[in-house]
Amino acid sequence: MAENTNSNQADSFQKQKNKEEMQKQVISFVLMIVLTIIAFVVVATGVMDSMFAKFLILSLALVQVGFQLYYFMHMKDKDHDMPAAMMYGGIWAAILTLAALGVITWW
Amino acid sequence: MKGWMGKLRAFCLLGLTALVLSACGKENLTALDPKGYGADQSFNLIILSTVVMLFVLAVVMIVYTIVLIRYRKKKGREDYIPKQVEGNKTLETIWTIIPIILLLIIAVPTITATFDLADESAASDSLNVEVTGNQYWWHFNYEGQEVQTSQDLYIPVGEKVYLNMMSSDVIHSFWVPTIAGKMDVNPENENVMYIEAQDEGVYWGKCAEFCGPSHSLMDFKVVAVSQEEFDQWVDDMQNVDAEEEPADAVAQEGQSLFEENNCMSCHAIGSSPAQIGPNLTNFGDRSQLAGVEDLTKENLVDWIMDPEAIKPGNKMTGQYPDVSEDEASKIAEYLMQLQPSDVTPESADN
Amino acid sequence: MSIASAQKRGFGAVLWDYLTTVDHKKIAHLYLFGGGFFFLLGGLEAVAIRIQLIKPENDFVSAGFYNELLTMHGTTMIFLAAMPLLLGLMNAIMPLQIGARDVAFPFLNSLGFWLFLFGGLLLNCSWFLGGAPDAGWTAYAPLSVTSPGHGVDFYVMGLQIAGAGTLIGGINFLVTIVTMRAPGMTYMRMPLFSWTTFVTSVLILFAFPALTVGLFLLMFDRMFGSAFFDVGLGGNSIIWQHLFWIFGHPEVYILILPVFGIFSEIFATFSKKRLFGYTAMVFATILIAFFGFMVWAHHMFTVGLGPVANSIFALATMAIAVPTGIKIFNWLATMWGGNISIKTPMLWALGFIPTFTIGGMTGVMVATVVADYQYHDTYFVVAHFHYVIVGGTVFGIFAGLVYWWPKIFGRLLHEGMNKLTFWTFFIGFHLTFFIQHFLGLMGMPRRYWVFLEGQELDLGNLISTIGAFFMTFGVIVFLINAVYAAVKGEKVSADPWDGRTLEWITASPPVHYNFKQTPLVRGLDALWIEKTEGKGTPTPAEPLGDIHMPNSSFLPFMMSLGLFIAGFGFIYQVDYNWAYILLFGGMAVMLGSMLIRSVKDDHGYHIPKVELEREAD
Amino acid sequence: MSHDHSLNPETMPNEPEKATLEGKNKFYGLWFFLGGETVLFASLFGTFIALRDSTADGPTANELFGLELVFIMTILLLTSSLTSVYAMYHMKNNEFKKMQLWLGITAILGFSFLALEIYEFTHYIVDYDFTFRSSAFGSAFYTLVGFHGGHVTFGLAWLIAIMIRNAKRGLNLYNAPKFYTFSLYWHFIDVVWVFIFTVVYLMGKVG
Ligand code: HEA
Ligand code: HEA
Ligand SMILES: [Cu+2]
Repeated sequence: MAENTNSNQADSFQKQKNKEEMQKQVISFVLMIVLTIIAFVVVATGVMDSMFAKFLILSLALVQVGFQLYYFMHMKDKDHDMPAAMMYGGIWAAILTLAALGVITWW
Repeated sequence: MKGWMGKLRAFCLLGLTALVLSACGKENLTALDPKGYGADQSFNLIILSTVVMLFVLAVVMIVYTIVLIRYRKKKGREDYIPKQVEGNKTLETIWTIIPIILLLIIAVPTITATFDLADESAASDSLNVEVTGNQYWWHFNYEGQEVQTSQDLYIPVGEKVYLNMMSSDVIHSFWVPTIAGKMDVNPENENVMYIEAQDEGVYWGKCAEFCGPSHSLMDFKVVAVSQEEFDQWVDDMQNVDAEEEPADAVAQEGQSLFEENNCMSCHAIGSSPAQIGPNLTNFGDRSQLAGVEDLTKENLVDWIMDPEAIKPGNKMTGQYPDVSEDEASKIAEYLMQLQPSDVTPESADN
Repeated sequence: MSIASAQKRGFGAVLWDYLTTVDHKKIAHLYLFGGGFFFLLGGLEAVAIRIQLIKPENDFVSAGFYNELLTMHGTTMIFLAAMPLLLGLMNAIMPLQIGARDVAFPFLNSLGFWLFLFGGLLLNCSWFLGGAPDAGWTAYAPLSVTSPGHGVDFYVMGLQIAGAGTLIGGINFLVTIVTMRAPGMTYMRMPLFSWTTFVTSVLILFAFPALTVGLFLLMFDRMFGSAFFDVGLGGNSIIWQHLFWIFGHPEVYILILPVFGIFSEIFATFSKKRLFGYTAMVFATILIAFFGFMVWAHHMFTVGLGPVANSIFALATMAIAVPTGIKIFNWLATMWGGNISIKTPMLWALGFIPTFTIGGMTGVMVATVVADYQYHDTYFVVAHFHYVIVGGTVFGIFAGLVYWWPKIFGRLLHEGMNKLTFWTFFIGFHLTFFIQHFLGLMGMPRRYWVFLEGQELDLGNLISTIGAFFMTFGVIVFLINAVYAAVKGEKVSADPWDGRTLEWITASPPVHYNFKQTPLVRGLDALWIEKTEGKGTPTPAEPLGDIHMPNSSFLPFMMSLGLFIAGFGFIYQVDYNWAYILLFGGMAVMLGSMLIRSVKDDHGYHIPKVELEREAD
Repeated sequence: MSHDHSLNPETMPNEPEKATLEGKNKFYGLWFFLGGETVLFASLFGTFIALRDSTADGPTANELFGLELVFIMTILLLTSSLTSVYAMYHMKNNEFKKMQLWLGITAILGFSFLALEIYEFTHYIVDYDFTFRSSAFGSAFYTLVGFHGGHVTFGLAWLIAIMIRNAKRGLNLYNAPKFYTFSLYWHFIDVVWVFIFTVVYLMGKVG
């Protein structure tokens, strides 16, 4: 078992598919970096009014997280319906929690 | 809206008289015999929702009884296999829709009343009292009046009084069942609620948020008096001279003992705002001692000697040197004579 | 190993077996014993509470001790009695119902149990170490932060550990249901108890993290001087209330949904009818769970959140009455036209309908904000939640125990004693709690150590206490019954109630691999279908072959023990430096065990086909 | 071991992480766990948001935070997410050595991130006297960011453990799910960080 060298290779068709997938992943990564840079630049330069800046950077974060979840973590794939369901459930509970703590703790 | 509610209430009352009468509770303590605006609002909803609920319960119980009588296993049919019914769209729709309608009947007046009781628009031209909850006593500061008092809250009858409530330690809750529902008293946010008593009298108040060992002993009173009496009371309270010496000698001794033992570092007499311990300006007029004991000299002596035995966990225990029974009795004499006004819980009760 | 050979083994061997077991059926036994033990403890605390309140200004217990009693009663009952008993029933039955040989993570399953047990023990150690927690089961800050002594610290550590166990259990059930259903067992063919197990686990998954965070904040404030709830440094105690109830309300549905499942099985079985409106029942369950997350602030109507928030939460709360009503009416419709036999499980189910309906009704009544200004924190609320928790969850646990006792232990309970338990408990229950509605409205707040003389609260409290004695009697009869069954109980066949679902095709109690061959499921009520349209038992979905089984392991016990020790370390490092030894030592035991687990491959073992053939039915 | 064959089949399936029931279970188990983690972090974020202005006369977010450091940390962590994708890519192609290499890079990036975070915290404590006990804001800040840091630490320990444990024996159906679930966990840490740098640092700067 330990000396197992596993020379068996995935077939070439699969390899090609994996490669295409990987290219998409790299593109998402580049986009994520770009979004990050935009967010930092907006804040560092202070070009925007603070309400708008907050809105913008939050939206950028959401898009970025979408990339992570759907591409890097494959939530877009067909066989991920249960994981997706549980993530949506978690996100739903998360939104409620955030709304409560953010809005109705001080009055 | 009101008229409709009123009629409904009258109707429901008929049905529920037996129920309510049989278990009404103590006057001016129970929530079932409301004598204030807020308590009225709550009571209307209690009655309305009870009636709707009794209706639902009746439906459930009728079906239940029929089922149990008709479909119990019978002799000779032990092995009967009933038809395996999957469901019935119509029926299922019916028992989805009807509850929704019933709930709406409750929901609409609920929301109306909720907004009504949260209305702060009249606050600026009403009497405002700053309420502070403390382990285990209540402090009342009449805003803009230079009147401070503890444990007994005097209000004019038939007037909206706004309470601006904060806690100095843990969370408490201000509850006078017969006049109004409760409202929490938090340490970080001020809560505003208004109360309005419809009849003169002394109403029992209780702390309703778990606040420590003596939570069950953190009672207070709301003393509702006529507007004239109230003005009189405010006047009397404003004219208290904290330095004034009592008339008889024992009480005078009591006063100096009171000062020697540093009681004033926590308590206050007059309108100064010290709030570590209750304000004692009208102590002799109080309805009760420590919120729960009869206000007698003997009880007061016991309290001064060992407050822990009466209210476990209170903040007075251990704050002053031991006093002898004799000293305690002199201090008690002094305190019992702090009776600045003729307007008292007793006078309000009659 | 068959039961017979198990009985021949010595006590030590049996003990070791249970300490290391990863078999879901044995873990179920452990949960039932652990939960049962804590139920008695919580019950004892309840009886002490009731004795204190038997007359005005009683001094049976001191104020401080009363607060400890009521806190531990609530905490113990909810976290250490009701939930573990339900998890025990789920463990025992759900894998059988979906035709699985095991759960997805047998090792984690056992870890979940030991964490619960050690968490519960840690919490209860507080009794002997300077006093139990005394800030209520809700532990509202700042009272819980300022509470002197270590009581609340034990609350924090105990619940944290037990809560981790519950979370693990929840994930385990979820994955089991997703990946291990027998062929043909589609989601919409799952028995309702399995469905409610699934939905309950979802609730556990999303609700417990909020409690975890809340407990961490409380722990940091108490043990490490942070300022989350310290108003002086800008803290805010309302955060605790939100976090607690974001967990707390889903928690009450965690307590009720499984018993909805149990009753659904019982009504169908004892009416000899298919569950009416199965699809609606499933969706109602999901809806309740969904709404369950949007209503928590109904515990906070008097906090001062403002009329808008209060109205929204009131509406959401009332909405839950609709799916719950669907369930009640579907159960009635299941019985309608049936051939009802009233054995004890059915008796509990029949007792549940009116009781829970009343509890639900008072639930809707407390949801009407302005009326709740009166009800809140009074005995009306105490009455409400005991009607749903005792009249729902506890009745359901009793029903489930009586119903599945043959499957779990292979013996029948004595029917006469069963009935005696039911009637005394049922009557005692209503005596205790019905009157409390009125006590609340007559001005009796909850968590009151004493009520005063002359407030017309005496009679009600006396009746209430007498009721509690009836309940005690019922519980004691049940205990005797359990012992009686173990010693003299009648051994039973695989299917004593003429059941409808797959657990009844396994032996009573089931062999440790559950099914020799995984059954093929052809529809809802898989067994019933075979009884009425087939050969009487499902066709196997696979040829007889080797069965893969997990190995037993002592590591879950060690990991939990490590945390248990570390818990003391956390609590006492505030006062003593030596406590760091416990803290780091305990953590080392836990992490070391984790490391061993991850480094040592554990592929399990196989039961060879020949052996299975030998163990003929 | 008798299962060697079943775990080392002639040709690796396309998704080795989900080829066995145990693998599938791990896959779902970890995903569901992440669903719960979402609520855990939401609770921490919510607490932070409620207390972000409660500085009690101590330093405020705007005074404390410097964007350069956070930017570097962000890039490190984002990149480590990509490198773990590369590792999974090689896992699917059954190229064990390359997978290990990319995992190694992931670990290095992770450690660098952690080092910077520790530096950041000491900086605040030493230079600003801003601690866990300074104010409610301080408590909330260290708790939220610290919980994330704790997750990173745990992830690194996990990664190192499975890398060493499997270094000699190569990829098989028994350990593929372990690598895969680790990568999921690691991505999730990144998801959380995206919100941290946005909500805590950037929004702290904006005010
Ligand atoms: C098993 C546990 C359980 C269950 C199932 C419920 C169910 C419900 N609960 Fe309860 N509740 C608790 C346990 C539970 N509760 C606990 C422990 C507390 C106190 C915690 C503490 O403070 O310590 C509490 C407190 C509590 C409060 C806070 C009270 C206060 O502190 O002031 C509220 C307020 O809205 C509430 C509401 C409800 C509602 C609306 C339901 C609904 O789900 C009920 C729905 C059911 C029905 C309505 C009956 C059947 C329906 C029909 C027959 C259809 C037709 C009906 C209508 C049209 C109305 N509950
Ligand atoms: C699952 C939850 C659950 C269950 C089952 C119960 C069951 C009972 N509860 Fe309790 N209760 C709560 C959850 C529960 N409760 C919660 C959450 C609170 C709020 C706490 C707080 O405010 O923080 C509360 C509060 C509470 C109060 C209010 C205290 C106060 O506010 O001051 C009261 C008072 O009557 C009470 C009574 C009872 C009674 C009589 C029972 C009975 O049904 C108990 C029946 C069981 C028995 C009677 C056991 C009998 C067994 C023995 C006596 C042992 C014999 C031993 C051997 C032979 C070894 N409970
Ligand atoms: Cu609730």
